[in-house]
Amino acid sequence: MNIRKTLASFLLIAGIVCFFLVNEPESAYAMHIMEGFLPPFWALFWWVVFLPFFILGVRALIRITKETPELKLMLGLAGAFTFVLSALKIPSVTGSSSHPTGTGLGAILFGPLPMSVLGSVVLLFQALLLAHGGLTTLGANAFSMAVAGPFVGYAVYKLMIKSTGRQKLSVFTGAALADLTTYLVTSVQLAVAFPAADGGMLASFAKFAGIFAVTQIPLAISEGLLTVLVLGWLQAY
Amino acid sequence: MMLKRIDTISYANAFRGISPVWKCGFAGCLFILSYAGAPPVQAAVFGWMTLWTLLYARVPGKLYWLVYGGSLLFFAASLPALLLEFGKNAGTGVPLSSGWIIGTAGPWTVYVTGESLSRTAGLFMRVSACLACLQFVLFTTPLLEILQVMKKIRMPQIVIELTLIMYRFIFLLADTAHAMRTAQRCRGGQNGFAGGLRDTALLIVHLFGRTMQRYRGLTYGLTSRGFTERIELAPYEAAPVPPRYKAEGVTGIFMLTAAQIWLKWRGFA
Amino acid sequence: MNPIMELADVVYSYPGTGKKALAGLSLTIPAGRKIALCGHNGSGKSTFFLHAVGIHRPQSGTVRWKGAPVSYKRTDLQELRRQVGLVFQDPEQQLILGTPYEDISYGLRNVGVSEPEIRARTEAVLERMGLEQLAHTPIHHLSLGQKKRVTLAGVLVLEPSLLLLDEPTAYLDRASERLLLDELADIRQSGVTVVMATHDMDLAYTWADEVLVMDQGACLLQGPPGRVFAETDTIERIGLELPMLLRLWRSLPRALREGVDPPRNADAFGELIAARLQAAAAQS
Amino acid sequence: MNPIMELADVVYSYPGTGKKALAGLSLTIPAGRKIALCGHNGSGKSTFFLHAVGIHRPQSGTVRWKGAPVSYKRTDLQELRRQVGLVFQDPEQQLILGTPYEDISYGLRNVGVSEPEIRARTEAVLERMGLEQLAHTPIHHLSLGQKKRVTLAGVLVLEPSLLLLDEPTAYLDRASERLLLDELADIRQSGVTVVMATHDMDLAYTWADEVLVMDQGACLLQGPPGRVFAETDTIERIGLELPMLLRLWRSLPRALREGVDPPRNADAFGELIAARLQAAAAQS
Repeated sequence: MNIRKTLASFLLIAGIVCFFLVNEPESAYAMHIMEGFLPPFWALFWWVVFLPFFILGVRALIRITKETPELKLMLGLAGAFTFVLSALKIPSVTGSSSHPTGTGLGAILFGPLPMSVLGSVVLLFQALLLAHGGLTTLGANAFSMAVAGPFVGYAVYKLMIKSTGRQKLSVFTGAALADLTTYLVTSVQLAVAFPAADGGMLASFAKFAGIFAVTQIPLAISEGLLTVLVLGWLQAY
Repeated sequence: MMLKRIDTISYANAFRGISPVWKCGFAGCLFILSYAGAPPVQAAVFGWMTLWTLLYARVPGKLYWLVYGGSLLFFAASLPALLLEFGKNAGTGVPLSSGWIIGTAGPWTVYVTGESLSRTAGLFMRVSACLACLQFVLFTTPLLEILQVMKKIRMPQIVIELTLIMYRFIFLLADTAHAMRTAQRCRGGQNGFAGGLRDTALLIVHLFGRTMQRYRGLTYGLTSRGFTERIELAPYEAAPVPPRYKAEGVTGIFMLTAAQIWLKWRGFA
Repeated sequence: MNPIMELADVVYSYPGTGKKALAGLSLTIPAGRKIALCGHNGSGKSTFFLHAVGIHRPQSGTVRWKGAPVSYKRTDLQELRRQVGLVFQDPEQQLILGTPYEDISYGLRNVGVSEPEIRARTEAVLERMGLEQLAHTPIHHLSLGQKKRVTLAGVLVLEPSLLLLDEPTAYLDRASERLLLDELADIRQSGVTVVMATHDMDLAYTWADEVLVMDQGACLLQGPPGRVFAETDTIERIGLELPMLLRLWRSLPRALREGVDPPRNADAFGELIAARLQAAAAQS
Repeated sequence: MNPIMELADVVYSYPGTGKKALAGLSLTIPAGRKIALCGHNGSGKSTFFLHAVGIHRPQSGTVRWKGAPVSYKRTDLQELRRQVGLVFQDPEQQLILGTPYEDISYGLRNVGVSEPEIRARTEAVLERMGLEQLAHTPIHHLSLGQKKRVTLAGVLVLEPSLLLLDEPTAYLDRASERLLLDELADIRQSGVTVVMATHDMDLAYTWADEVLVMDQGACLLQGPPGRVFAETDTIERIGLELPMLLRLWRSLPRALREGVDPPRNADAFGELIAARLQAAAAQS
């Protein structure tokens, strides 16, 4: 029985590796927690944690669009821009390529609260138009990508620019940390949901972070550099 | 582009005409069953939903399995973390009652327990069942009709409006980005790490400029059409669900629920 | 000839630019005609259109609509925009909802028409424009020609009395162009005044009752095509070209052309020459 | 007539679509000529261009460049793209840097030319195209015609031996169109093969040495303009229009046309008719 199970797992891994090789995954977004992955309690828990930010964001948007209704069009286009941004391929220091999260750039351009709404709609689109991430896990993904990432990125950026005054360095750190925070939070979400038999949540966090956050460091660096280039040119524009 | 392929199918499947509220409600019930059910029930949900999508809605199988496989990448990536346990090689505390040692590294023993194996197998079943439900919605319901469902469940108006505008423009902006990237490649760009990073940054800047240009244009365009404050959706019109599907849906959900209760009662789950 | 819209000495420059987009533009749009508006990119055609629907407000000078100066009060503007339909060059700029059916009903919903009437009028206009088949296809699946027809339908459903078209045939292939022109011919039947901004001198020459030539924010020439294109010097000085038909006509021996108006389409051209030849043969 | 590029039975469909964008396309681009590529939107013209620069790879069939099949190795592709210059229809797609000077040097920098040479070549091409005055003007301040010239300059600076132009005159006003065509004439002097995809049958008829007609991913007709446009049935079946000059010529009385090749421009048209009339007068 157990041997059959092991065999089954290995077959599954082999199958997925083959899938990887045959279909060049045009989207290595594999980084959002997939549909059905979180146990019911945690799926619900992260929805509850995410909702207050969402509601605050919606209220902020209603306030600013009441005064100038045209801003709705701007925000909608900004959201579409963010979606397309997250679908671009960027080269990584390690030679492979991946997708930017765009949360750092978005937070610096549009502010963190609007980003929590725009980011969650982007995630909804990724779930409903691409099957990246999922509906039950949308709360968890939105918390890591649309709340934690933008807020940390924005705070770091603001703090650094106040203390050092160096624009480029602040942008780089903000964007790279926004990206990294997103994946650290994802790792925490997975760790608390799947504690290790040996060492509990901490050990589990080490394992998940090893897969989802440490591998992300080169990409976070790429995204930081990219954001610096983009903002530099935008200001010159 | 995957985005366009899925979007196109969502408008061109045999279930296009069926009420989106019914489809989403149906998928919702099965989501709950996938979460609450035991592995046999989850397997049944997976098989049944796949049947609906592939056979009844006539979604191309190749695309269906491609999306399914693509989503499983996340599961595959987490397998090491789910299965492997690391224990300090003290020689005493390693609970090997139901596991195998894979190897040792320094003071660490790497092993797999039967418990984590069955947990992972269970997770695989749940993930598959849930994915089948998601894919049913994804392939059979156009996003514009999902908006009607969102309106029904009282999503704030602003979110619906933003979703609407975003959906209207993602294809346009994605095409623009793709075209710019092609032009860069034609001119020898997108070469190496530094070049790739620079060209992508240029592309983003340009795309941002184009987006803001679109914003100005759209403001004029909509103002000339009398845009005031709200962008109203057309009122929802329910299309009837063919009785044959209604019957199968309701019967199936009852049978699966009954099976789950029976399994629970017999102590299997 | 009662004018439906008149501009007198309108001056306008876009914020942040020194250059005047409109430099004392005066022109008259006679009611019930087909008017072609010719000029280069940047000659002020689009800026004029944005004044006509009250999106821009003249910095000096006046815009008159059906005899009265345009009022820029909110409700009056809403009414003006219902009566003056503007179709932009780029359909993406104007389409907002997901499908032709929804998008066409958008304008009606802004005006506050009742739902049953919205439905009836939308369906009628879809049928008239031959778009029924596409009514529920998402807009991003349509071709450019189809999108242009949807924007036109979205404006027509409001039953405007003045229709402004900015380069309606730009980027269209001939088949789509002909389809669009046929639809415009139908619209004209119902008495709507149509103004079309275009680069295509051949089109302006054969299609219009009246041609307006703009350059550098002012109107240089206005009149029937024959008279406007007779002003060869002005046309060439501002770098516009004469219609091909007219150039060919001019290349004919003078004797052949004397005493007749130049033909306005290919068939008339052939017939005219045949007639002149017979006449010449009979004389000699 | 040695071909610079040949396609044999090329089949290509975009991923996820059932329809074939190229359905067994076979054609030959003879070196050193001016070739017009005609066809509707969606007839496969742009897809062919993307094959010519190796962005798309045929699913079956072959593309040959200067006699040898195209190699899809990275370095070989870089070299192919230096020799085959593609100018897109929409300059916004192609212009990526802030000023004409920077944008034109972009391609050279990718090829790895030394900085002093980049500067010299960029300045030379700017002068040649009459863009020196605009060299450091931000691109978004340029007019469409100017932008098109910048994209052309950015491709020419690499000294390609084959130049592909996708609808170069679309939406240009006549003055800018003439400027662009004059520049193309200069380029042709230096022996570059030029292929122009266009909707404008009048342009194809007067400009090209050779006309290719594409429909539904295949090449239906290829030959000198006179011969291609003589195939009236095929041209009309696929919904293209005959050039205006030819339509007018055909509308003339048969006696007048007999025994001569149709004229290829307005002046020739006039002269021909004058000559025929004199001949007729002398006879009678």
